[in-house]
Amino acid sequence: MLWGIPPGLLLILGVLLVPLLPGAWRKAYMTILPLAGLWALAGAETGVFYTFTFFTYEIAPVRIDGLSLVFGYIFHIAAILSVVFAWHNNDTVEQMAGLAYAGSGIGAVFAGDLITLFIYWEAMATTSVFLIWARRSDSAFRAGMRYLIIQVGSGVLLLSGAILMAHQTGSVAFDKMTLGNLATWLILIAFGIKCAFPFFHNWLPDAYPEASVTGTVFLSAFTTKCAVYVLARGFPGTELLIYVGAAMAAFPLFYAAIENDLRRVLAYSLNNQLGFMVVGVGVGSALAINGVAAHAFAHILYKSLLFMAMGAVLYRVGTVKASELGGLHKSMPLTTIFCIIGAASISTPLFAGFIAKSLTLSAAAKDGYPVIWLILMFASAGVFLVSGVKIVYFAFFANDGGKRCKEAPLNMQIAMGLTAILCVVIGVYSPWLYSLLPNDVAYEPYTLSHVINQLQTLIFSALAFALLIRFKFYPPAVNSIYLDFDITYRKWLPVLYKWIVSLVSPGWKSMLQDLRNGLHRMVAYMFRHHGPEGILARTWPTGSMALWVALLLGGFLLIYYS
Amino acid sequence: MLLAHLPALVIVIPLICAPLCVLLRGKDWAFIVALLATWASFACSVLLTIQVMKVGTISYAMGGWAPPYGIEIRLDALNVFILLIVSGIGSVVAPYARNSLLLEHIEERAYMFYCAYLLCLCGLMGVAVTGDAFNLFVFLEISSLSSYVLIALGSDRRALTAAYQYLVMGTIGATFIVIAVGLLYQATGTLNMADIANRLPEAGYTNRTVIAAFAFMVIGAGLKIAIFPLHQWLPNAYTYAPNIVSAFLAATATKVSVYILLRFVFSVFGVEFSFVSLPTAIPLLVLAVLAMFLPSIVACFQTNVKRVLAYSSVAQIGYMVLGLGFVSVAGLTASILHLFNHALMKGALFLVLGAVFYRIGSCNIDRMAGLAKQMPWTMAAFVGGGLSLIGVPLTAGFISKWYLILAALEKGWWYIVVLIVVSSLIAVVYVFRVIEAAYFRDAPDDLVNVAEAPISLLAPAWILVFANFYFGVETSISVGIAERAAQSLMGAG
Amino acid sequence: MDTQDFIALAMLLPLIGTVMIWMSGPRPNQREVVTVVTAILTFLCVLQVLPPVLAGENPTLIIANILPGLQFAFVVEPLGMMFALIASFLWIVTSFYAIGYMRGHNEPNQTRFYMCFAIAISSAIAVAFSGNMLTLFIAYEVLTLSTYPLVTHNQDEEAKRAGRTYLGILLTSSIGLLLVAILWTWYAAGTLDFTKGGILKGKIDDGLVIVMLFLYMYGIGKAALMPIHRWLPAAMVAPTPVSALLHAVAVVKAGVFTVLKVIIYIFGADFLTETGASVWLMYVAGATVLLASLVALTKDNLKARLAYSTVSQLSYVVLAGALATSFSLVGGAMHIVMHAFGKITLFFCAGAIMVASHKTEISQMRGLGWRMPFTFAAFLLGALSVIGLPPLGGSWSKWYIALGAADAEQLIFIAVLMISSLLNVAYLIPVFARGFFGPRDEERAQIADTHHHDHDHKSADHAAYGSRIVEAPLFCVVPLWVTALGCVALFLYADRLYAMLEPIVK
Amino acid sequence: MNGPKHTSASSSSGEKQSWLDDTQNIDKIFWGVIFLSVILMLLEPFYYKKPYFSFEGSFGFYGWFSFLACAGLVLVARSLGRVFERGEEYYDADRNSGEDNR
Repeated sequence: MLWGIPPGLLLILGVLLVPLLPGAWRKAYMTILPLAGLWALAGAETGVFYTFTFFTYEIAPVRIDGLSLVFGYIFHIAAILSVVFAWHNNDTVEQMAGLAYAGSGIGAVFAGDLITLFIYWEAMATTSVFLIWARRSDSAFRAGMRYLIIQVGSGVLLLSGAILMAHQTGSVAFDKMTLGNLATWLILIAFGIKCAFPFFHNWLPDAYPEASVTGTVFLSAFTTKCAVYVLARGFPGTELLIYVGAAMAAFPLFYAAIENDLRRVLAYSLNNQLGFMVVGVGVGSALAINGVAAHAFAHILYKSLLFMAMGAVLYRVGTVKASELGGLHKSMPLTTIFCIIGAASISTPLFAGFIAKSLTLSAAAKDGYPVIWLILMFASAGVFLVSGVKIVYFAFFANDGGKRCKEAPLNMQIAMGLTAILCVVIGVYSPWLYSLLPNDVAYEPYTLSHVINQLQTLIFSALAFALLIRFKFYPPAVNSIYLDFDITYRKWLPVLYKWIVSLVSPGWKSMLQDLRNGLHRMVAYMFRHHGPEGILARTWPTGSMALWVALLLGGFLLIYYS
Repeated sequence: MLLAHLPALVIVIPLICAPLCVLLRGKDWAFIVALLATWASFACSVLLTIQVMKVGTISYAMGGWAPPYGIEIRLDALNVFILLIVSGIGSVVAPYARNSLLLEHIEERAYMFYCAYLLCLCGLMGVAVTGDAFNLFVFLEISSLSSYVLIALGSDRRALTAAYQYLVMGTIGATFIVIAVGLLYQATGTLNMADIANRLPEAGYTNRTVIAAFAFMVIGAGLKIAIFPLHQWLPNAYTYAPNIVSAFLAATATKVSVYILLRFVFSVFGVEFSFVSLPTAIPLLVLAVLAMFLPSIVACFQTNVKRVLAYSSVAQIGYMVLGLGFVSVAGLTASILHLFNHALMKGALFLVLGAVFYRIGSCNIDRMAGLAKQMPWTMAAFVGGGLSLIGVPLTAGFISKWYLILAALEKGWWYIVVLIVVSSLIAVVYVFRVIEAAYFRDAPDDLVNVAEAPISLLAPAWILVFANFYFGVETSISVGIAERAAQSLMGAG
Repeated sequence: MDTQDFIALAMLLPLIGTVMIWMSGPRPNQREVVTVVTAILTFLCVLQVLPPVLAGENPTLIIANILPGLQFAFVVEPLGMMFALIASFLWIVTSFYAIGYMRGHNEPNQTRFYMCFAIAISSAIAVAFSGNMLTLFIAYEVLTLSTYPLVTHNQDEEAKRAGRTYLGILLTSSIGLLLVAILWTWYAAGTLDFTKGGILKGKIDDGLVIVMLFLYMYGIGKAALMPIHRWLPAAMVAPTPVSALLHAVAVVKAGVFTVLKVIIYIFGADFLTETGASVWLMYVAGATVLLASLVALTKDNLKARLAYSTVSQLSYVVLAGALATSFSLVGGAMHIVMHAFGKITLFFCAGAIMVASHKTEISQMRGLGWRMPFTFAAFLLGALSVIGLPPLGGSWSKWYIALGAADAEQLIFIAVLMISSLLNVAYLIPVFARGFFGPRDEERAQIADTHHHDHDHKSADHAAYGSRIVEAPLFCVVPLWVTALGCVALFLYADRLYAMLEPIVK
Repeated sequence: MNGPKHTSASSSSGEKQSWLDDTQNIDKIFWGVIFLSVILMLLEPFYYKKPYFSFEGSFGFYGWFSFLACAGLVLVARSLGRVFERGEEYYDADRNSGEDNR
């Protein structure tokens, strides 16, 4: 580890220097920092490091093993690529947030105990939200707040789980867990929120499209993949996850198919890809876990590439709404090519996604889940349609919206180019990625049948798209949004809250008013009798004083003699 | 052997010095005589207290005639405590007289004041020391008559009517007392209080004469104490009297009257008669509770701060009667303790108001606005006394409330506890009204350049304020004596 | 000098300072030097008491015997030590801050302000060191009274009304309920000394424990349990240094500190859990936590929002007390420290904003972050600590309170704590986020023109905001960073705090 | 694919014409896709497939399943879209600007 600084923390601490450096130096520094981290990690041994006792808990800040290493590598790579993509950006806050966020993600991956995990977990939430706010629009601000609350919500669930765990076992070690008690359930839900499980997923398509051009690229890499990692670490082989994952793989596609905002389309398809990984975690076999790791690795790359391409479009055109784009291949030919490579990388042979995804699919098939396998097949065809073909088509071809602009800035081209190269290299030379995987499993992706079958899948998906477009069955891109589960907390909950307030508030206010009035009345009443002119404060004539004496004496005598 | 005659000396000194003031005429000479006389009696009281605490009850036969035929001076813990209060307050107040009187336009009649003052002191102390029922009446009249004079000295014209009312009511009260004494004499054939106490059981608890005597005594003393609703003479008398007189009377006169009630009800008639055979406790408790509330609320609405304090006195008397009504050692301890503590706090507050009046010629709450800036020491003393009046811990007022509430808890009467607490809160209101005005309002335009009160006024006030704090922290003396007095009254000591 | 003298000195020094401040009233510089020097010396004195306390001793100072068996006495135990330390340390910081604030605002009556402040600190330390319930009560009341002039500092109608609410609720509750509870305790137990394991066990009826606890908890009005919390928002009319130190730290913490003291040393945690008398209190505290947060959400005035946040956070400690397990009690005690540092930072920021830009409403603060980056960044740290996020102190106290809830088998209160965290996010973070990311109103139009078209609009924005930094005076900004960094330090060194506090439950 | 027809009319005359601007080329792509599909189906008998599930082994499973999946996905999504579609300002409708902080 570099200078004895744990991975992750290197980036986080390194961030503190960023605001002190002038422009160009700063960019160089920001690029070198994750590079240095990657270099340090490459030479790292496996094991648990820096352990110490805090309170009564054994803290293991760094645990390096096969699984964490894969994620560590790809997170560093993603950080480098994202930084390059953001070279043109001079927003200090965004720069710092991006690096710190990457660092938190890396830190979380190497966390060996729940407390460390919780710390990085929350750090991811708090740093990443800046990338959304950096868009500096009202809607970005609101989306950021929603995002933050949900992310922190995941954090506090994790905290609750960890607390219960500590309460039950006295230990906060982060190892494989089994469902069955409240603690592990809470932890699973915490992971599930960041992993965008169905009904917890809305933060993803809500926030990512609202983030800044460069922010989304950062965002797409870390949070969800980190969640996949912790699931793979904590809950491998949990059957429930298979069904959850299958649902996740399928339903976001329907939204992706009709959504207008192309970055939202990507967000939904990201959600769908997570489903594949969750299924892999649920299957839990060595092959499946390998699939999860490989898929996460590849997915970070190609999803970054797609988000970069859309980011470039947003940066140049100012919008990524399908209804307003089209024909950009003339203005942005390179971006178009990179985007196509990104789309191809989802599952085309010779590209990264192909060699990764098939691991999961065959793991599911091997363990005998036919329905799940069918769903995954459906999802894998569908995702190519919506996140590959649809994106490329609507952004760069389709109906020429008449928008003309410059090609993406050079740094973006470099970033996209590098990512594209990585996608291809990994796809062409599969052993390289496979050698990084945590488990030793012999798997050969490039069999004839596999390649042909995959090509069939892709081409028939494209055929379907072509036919649908040609015969105008494909829903046209229009300016609109589609209701998702987030209506519960964006619409219904506020309405319910307002309704309750409108019920309670008048009563409460009138109660306070009554109280105040009552108090005033009481004082007024007292004043009538006790005020300077009141009966009790007036100077009585001597005679009536004497009368009172007599009365009292009489009274006493009466009592005594009776 | 002067020490042996201390019990007599303590009242004889002011008695002799009173005419001396008139004879000397000069206001400075009269002042010096009065000052020396009060201090001498205070010294005697202190010595007596020490003696009593050491050897127990002292009996002194006036002129050598042995009781029950001669006049007996009888001193137990309660007597010396009262003695201590009266002479103590007297000697703190006396030096104040010089300056306070100056402003109230009676300096040419100053010797008259000192004479009346000494007579009043003598009378009050006489009540406290005598063991003879009729004598007690005589001393009471001495003090009352002189206090009418003192009140009438007030610069406000209304002082005269107030004094007149006080005279009428006081006379009624005194008459009731003398009627009671007469009836007792009829029933027992003696005037010595200890003797009466001994012979009463023979006369029988159902004897109508004795019961009538008891009723007259309670009402008579109650009138002098200003038990609600017999308090009507008090607010005016205290308000319009010269400030020094208000301070002196508020701190002593009512206390002595409470002593009379205690002495007769507990020692002479006895607990058995007063509370077991007759239902005295309940009416007293009811009156006490009313007193704790109604005058307190009235005090909240008053604009003249002296009047606020006067009504507050009526309320505080409620506490004393309440403790008495518990008919327990704890209750009596609280009652007697409050007697002492209330003398300290009210004395202090009235002295402070004297200082205020000296500078701004008014005790109106609006005139006192913003005064804390100009007269910081004076108002600080007011705050000190006020805190004690509320019953804030570390002040004397807290200790008496502490015992009062403990007594109520001992009885299991938690609702009384609630009432005590609530009435304390009302005290917070009227005290803070004044503090708020003095500290947080701006002074009226014509009063922005008021000087601090002279040291001769401040020193006595601060001595009493200090006493309030001292007896709030170091309670062994006050609580010690009060406990012993209570035990002896309940017949346990 | 031995430890006793330092205990006395810690309380006397501020009083001596008060007199000296009064004497140097006409010379502001001298007056403020006196304040700062007194504050530093006081802290050093308190610090001198620390080593014996850490060594497990209970240094004792008896001033007087008020009643037989009842002394005016000071006994220092870890809980009190901790409270005295934060109160006296933060006084130093606040003194500097107050100089910047009061001058920046041209406040009148500054001498009275500094005097009352010193008295309040003295009494806060006295509360911390109190050896029995009566001594504590006295110091508690002095604290109330000495802060009244600070609340009504502005002397206008609003301030007076607030002052009446303040004094009305605090005095009524303390005299009407707390004092009764104390008397009752004295009557039942014959002592008021703070004793490990409590003094009431076996002394009163199990059924009456609830009544007694009620008297204590609502008697301690400073703990601001709903529905007697109104005085706290009312007190916000005071100058911000007052809100910061007194109504985020000294006064309110004196309240919850007393709650813990009562539960640990009067009732005894075991006694409470055996009788189950504190279950209702958990629910009341839990409800206060949530309701106050919901109210805070609706407040646009920054100080009002922070005030309600304080109400909510105070109930964390009360909840911790009500749970009465060893973890929760230590957690509650830690929360006193954690929240003190977090909330004082937030109030400092609110005051700095007020001084620099005269803004009090959150909706006016859009884009202000670019002009006051240091203030707003510190605000974020304070807010995160209050929310309970790492790497800031607030997370540890929350951890232990929740652990206590798990120990007490009251899992619902873990949920309460966590929901509260989310609500905290919802009402604290927008202040910060708006400040940095919402465009300022007057510049909106200008941005709207360039937005989406100007390819370098980011840097253009940056230039528009960044070039005009108008921070609060250094006297304001440095203190608020000291406390903000304190939040971070508390996260890293929380285990030492824990070790110091652990004896209170052992 | 109706897009280019409109754009060719509206795009500025000076701009370099893209290959795709010609409608005929679009048609070429369309037919190319169909051609590829047919080819891939024709390959079916010529390679060895090791199916995990029986249905996987059916003729051209990957092809027709993907086609149906995609067509079904879009058609279902389209009808769902009609139900769930709202204006872009849907969530902002009852928000008065500036005041709230959430």
